[in-house]
Amino acid sequence: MTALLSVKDLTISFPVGRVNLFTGHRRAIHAVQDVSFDIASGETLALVGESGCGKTTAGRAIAGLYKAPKGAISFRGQDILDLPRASRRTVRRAIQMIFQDPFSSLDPRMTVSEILSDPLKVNGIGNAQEIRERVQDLIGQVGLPADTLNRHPHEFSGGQRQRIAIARALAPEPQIVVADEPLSALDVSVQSQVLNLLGALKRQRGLSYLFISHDLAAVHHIADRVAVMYLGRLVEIAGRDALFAAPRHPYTQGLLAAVPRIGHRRRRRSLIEGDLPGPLAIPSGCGFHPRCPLAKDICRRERPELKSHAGDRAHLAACHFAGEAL
Amino acid sequence: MVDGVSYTIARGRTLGVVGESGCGKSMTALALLGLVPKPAHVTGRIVVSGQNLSGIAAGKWPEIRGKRIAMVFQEPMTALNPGMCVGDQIGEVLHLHESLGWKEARERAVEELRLVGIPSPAERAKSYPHQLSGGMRQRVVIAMALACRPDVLIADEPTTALDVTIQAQILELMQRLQDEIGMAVQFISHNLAVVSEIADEVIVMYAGQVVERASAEELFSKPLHPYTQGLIATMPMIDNRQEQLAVIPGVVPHLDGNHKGCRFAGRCHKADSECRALVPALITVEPAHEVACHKARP
Amino acid sequence: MNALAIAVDNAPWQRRWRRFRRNRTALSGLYVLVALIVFSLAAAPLEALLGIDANNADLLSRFDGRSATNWLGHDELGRDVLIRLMYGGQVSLGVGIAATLLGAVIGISIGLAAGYFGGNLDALLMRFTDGIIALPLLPLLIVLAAIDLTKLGFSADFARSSAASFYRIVLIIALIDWTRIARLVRASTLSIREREFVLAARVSGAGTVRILLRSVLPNVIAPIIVACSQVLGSVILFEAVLSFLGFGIAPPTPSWGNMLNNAQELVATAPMLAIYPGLLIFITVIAVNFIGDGLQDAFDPRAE
Amino acid sequence: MFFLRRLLGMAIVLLAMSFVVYGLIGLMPGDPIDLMVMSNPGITAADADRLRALYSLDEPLVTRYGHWLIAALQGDFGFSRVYAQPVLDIIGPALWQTTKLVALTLVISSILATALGILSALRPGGKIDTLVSFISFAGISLPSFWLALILILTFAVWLGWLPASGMGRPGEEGFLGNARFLILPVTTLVIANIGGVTRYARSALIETLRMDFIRTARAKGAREPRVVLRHGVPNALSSVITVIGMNFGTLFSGALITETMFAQRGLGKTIYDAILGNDYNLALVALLFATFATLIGNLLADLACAWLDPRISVI
Repeated sequence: MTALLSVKDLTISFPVGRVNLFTGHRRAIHAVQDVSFDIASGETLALVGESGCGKTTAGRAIAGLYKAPKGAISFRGQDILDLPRASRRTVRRAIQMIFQDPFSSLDPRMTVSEILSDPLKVNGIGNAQEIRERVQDLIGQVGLPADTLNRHPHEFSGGQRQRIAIARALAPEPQIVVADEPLSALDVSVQSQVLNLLGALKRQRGLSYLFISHDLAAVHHIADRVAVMYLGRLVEIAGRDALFAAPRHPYTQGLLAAVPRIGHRRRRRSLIEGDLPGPLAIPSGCGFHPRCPLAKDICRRERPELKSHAGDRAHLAACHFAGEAL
Repeated sequence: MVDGVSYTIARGRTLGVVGESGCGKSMTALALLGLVPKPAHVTGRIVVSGQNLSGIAAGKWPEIRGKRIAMVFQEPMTALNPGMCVGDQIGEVLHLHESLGWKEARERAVEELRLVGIPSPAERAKSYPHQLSGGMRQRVVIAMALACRPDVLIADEPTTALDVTIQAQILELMQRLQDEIGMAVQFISHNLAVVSEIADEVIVMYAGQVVERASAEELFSKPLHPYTQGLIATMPMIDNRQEQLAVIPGVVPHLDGNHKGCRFAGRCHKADSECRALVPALITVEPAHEVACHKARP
Repeated sequence: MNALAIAVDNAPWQRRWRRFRRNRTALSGLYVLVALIVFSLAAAPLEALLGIDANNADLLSRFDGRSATNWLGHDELGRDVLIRLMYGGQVSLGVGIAATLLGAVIGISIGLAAGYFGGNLDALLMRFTDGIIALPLLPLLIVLAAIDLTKLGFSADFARSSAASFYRIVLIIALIDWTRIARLVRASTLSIREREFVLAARVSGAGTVRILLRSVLPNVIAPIIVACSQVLGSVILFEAVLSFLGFGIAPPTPSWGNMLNNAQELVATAPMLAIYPGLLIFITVIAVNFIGDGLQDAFDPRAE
Repeated sequence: MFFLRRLLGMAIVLLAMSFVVYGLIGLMPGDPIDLMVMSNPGITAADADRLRALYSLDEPLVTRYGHWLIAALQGDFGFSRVYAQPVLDIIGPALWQTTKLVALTLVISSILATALGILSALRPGGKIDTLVSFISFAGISLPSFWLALILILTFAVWLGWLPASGMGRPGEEGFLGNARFLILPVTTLVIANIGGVTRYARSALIETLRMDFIRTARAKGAREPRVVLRHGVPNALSSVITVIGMNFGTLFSGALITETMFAQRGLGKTIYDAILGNDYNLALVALLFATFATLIGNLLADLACAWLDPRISVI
């Protein structure tokens, strides 16, 4: 199976602070470093990790929000970072995005109808009549009544707004949707509505998702494969069941143990000590070693490669000890 | 906004308060500290270790806050004074309530920092909040709240702003401190799983009212209120994956003064004309299990 | 044309107007300002009605008191004080509004560019803006106002005309009053730019110009209006002081500032000549500032 | 590093300022040689051309500026045309006079404004707040030259309590006698300056009192005065000082007006008189000194902020 989207050695850095008077350079933090993964057609890949691990940055880069990241992102085998201006828009159309906060992601000054038709107009899809029909069709698909269209975002609740945001992402007929923490700003009782909607749209349209989340229960529900990030790097990637049943990286293990679950009272849940280091003080060797219960000398010196261990070729982990018996 | 909420917490026990944003769970907590913002007002009784706090003079509240009842807030980023070193912020509580001199108060502050598991506490005491990570700051807030060994600790979404691994550390810390100090804890959260792990007893709030109350085990294994049942069913579970999640239709209603009947009736699949006309009372249906639902009677 | 029905959302403006109306000082500021504008515009009609010529110096009636046709008496050259105050109002308000609008155009362009494109451009533009704010501006304005226009290639006739003094003062005040607007627009743009709806527009393929005009500008209109109303007061004061010092509106065209210039030396003999124009400046500026303060509260995003 | 960068920034501003003003002065009415010709009819056209060459006035602007800059960097700022003295000899006492005026104003208005701001912020919308708001708006909106005029009219002309102008003669009446000359100018400047700072202090404190850590302080059991004075005010103060720092330029502009109105020979009046009297070199150098003083004021304010607010680092 060829990948629909292929990300290779993606690296994104941001300059911080001021220009050094002597060298003329600014310090840079690497928000994302050497991240590689594929997404197949119709597949959901979840990108998980804690705040500051680079998952949102990676998602935004794939949606085209950063100028010239390093590495390669290809869609259907075509490198989209290096497209001629003319064809950029048509290729880019295939990758759309849903944002975290539906209170900030809808322009308060536009009606829902304008919000949904804007992407169509920008991409030159259809005439006025066709746009009107498309917009009505879209709002129905996300389960909102047609009279929604003439109203403004502030008249809706968070869950309804997130549906509108999903409809907007679907407007240019994308094949991949980057969903950046689409649930975290919603009330608990409406999260499942949105999760179900995302699942239904995937089945109906054969969509692929890059589902970015820190909520491992939601990830377990929606993802086919899961990639775990720590300090800008991928530390483990595997099929959902393999990852949840038998995590190989100690960070993934700690993360899973820390997830609160109903009915598990007063157990030992924190396997990971200490705090996340700041982005300007990334540790040597394996970035996780200062917090790792298994860390040995080699972890401080050498950065472990992301590779398969113990036979499972679809299960990669970046740990010197991932091959050993758990 | 909040209406007819009653509960008790025993020393050394944890009461979990669950509900969605706007259900009134934070307002209930502020009422316990006499900090409800104007123009809201509080009626009813608040009793701590036998002392009735309701109706005490406004000038007496500062003697209660931080000494008898203390609070941990959601956002450790903003809950600390950015212009004061953390040692002084902890010392201030001791200075206020135990009439310690500043020097003594600072020394005690270092001890408190050690208690909440902050490495090299003597140096950290001189740090300012912006020099600490989110998890460290929340530890400082906890140290501040517990410095005078209060009878009651109110924790309002204390781990919501934190990452899961840090959340796990803070939850363990709070349980250890409760074992050592023995205060009663009121733990407020929208996260059912967190509450199920930490609470002994749980109340569920919806739109300003308590709809169900039971021991944690009982509540999560045998929820009786349709709202509680719905909340649990909508959660994706790692241990038990389902293709399709249950949903609670609709949205939380905006409250106006003249609402009739059960506040959940508009979203409830069991609701009938009785539910829309009559407010259900919170009644005991099983030993130590109360529910406010016309349809949940045994 | 894509003729999708566009429903204009008037609701936020109505809410803001309601909040503004509730602020009594702001509302009275608005009434006073409207009254002052009417007062200024009534100059020519009243002059015709009373049958006098306010520019006509009549040394025989110097400092004469009030009369049926000269309601506030005569100045040191025997001209009618009231009509000159009214014409002066036209000039002072005209300069104020024109210089504020011109400054707003500069400020909005610089603020939008700095806020939206960020990076080194932002750093450069804001360093420049802060540099200007930090300068002692009055002496600099005096230097600018003292420039001999004939040395810039204008004809001597134009350089001496009252139109030239009007345009010049508008231009030089605009050169320095844009800084506050630029800073505010930049700050708003910076926060709008990171809002997710702008990111969403970029993901859907919208170009920079479209985003700036359709997503960013409409969302920074409110702070622009507030900033302009707050700048207007200081602009009127700048005009007054420059005219007073003899570097602004050139006599015999009256402005409240240059009327005070003549009155200064006569303050002991004819104090009212000094009191009237100053009082009008004070009332105008305080009205404008009350309006600005009311707008700021009414447009506060926290109240939305 | 911070210092280096700030000093570099100041140097750039001064350099840019001097070049711009130098260029603008070439556009001012009257040409130094023409003025000489006017005052001395014996100079012929040929003499005038020779003089022009002597003073390098026939060279392009940039060259002339370069010469001026090199001389200035060596401490030679040239002569005043009107006073026929080195400009530094004139600027020295003027700078001292202005510094006295500005420093007094700054101390009085900062203390008053902060106090008024705190009083207002305690009960936004209350009686005190309304009164203080009105006073501050009046202060912001008063044309200071008119205010000066009214003060002269009231206290010097009508009541005769205070001198209308001048600065007293040194040694004649002693320090207190001289101080009488400062009362009206300082009052004018304080009234003009106090409104803006008060408004700012008020809104900064209201903003601070809305923050979460204020609620934390109350939850600790701190009483209201302590909450405001120990937790609110220190956190609002650094932004108030920033504004005071940014106001130095405005304050100097105000000083120019009051010095002119009260005939005190400070730096502002020196610039004003120099421009009126075509004494352009004096105007240029005095303006540069005024700018330099303003920038120093800015820098001091920033240092004070860093000292007050641990989040701002100077290193």
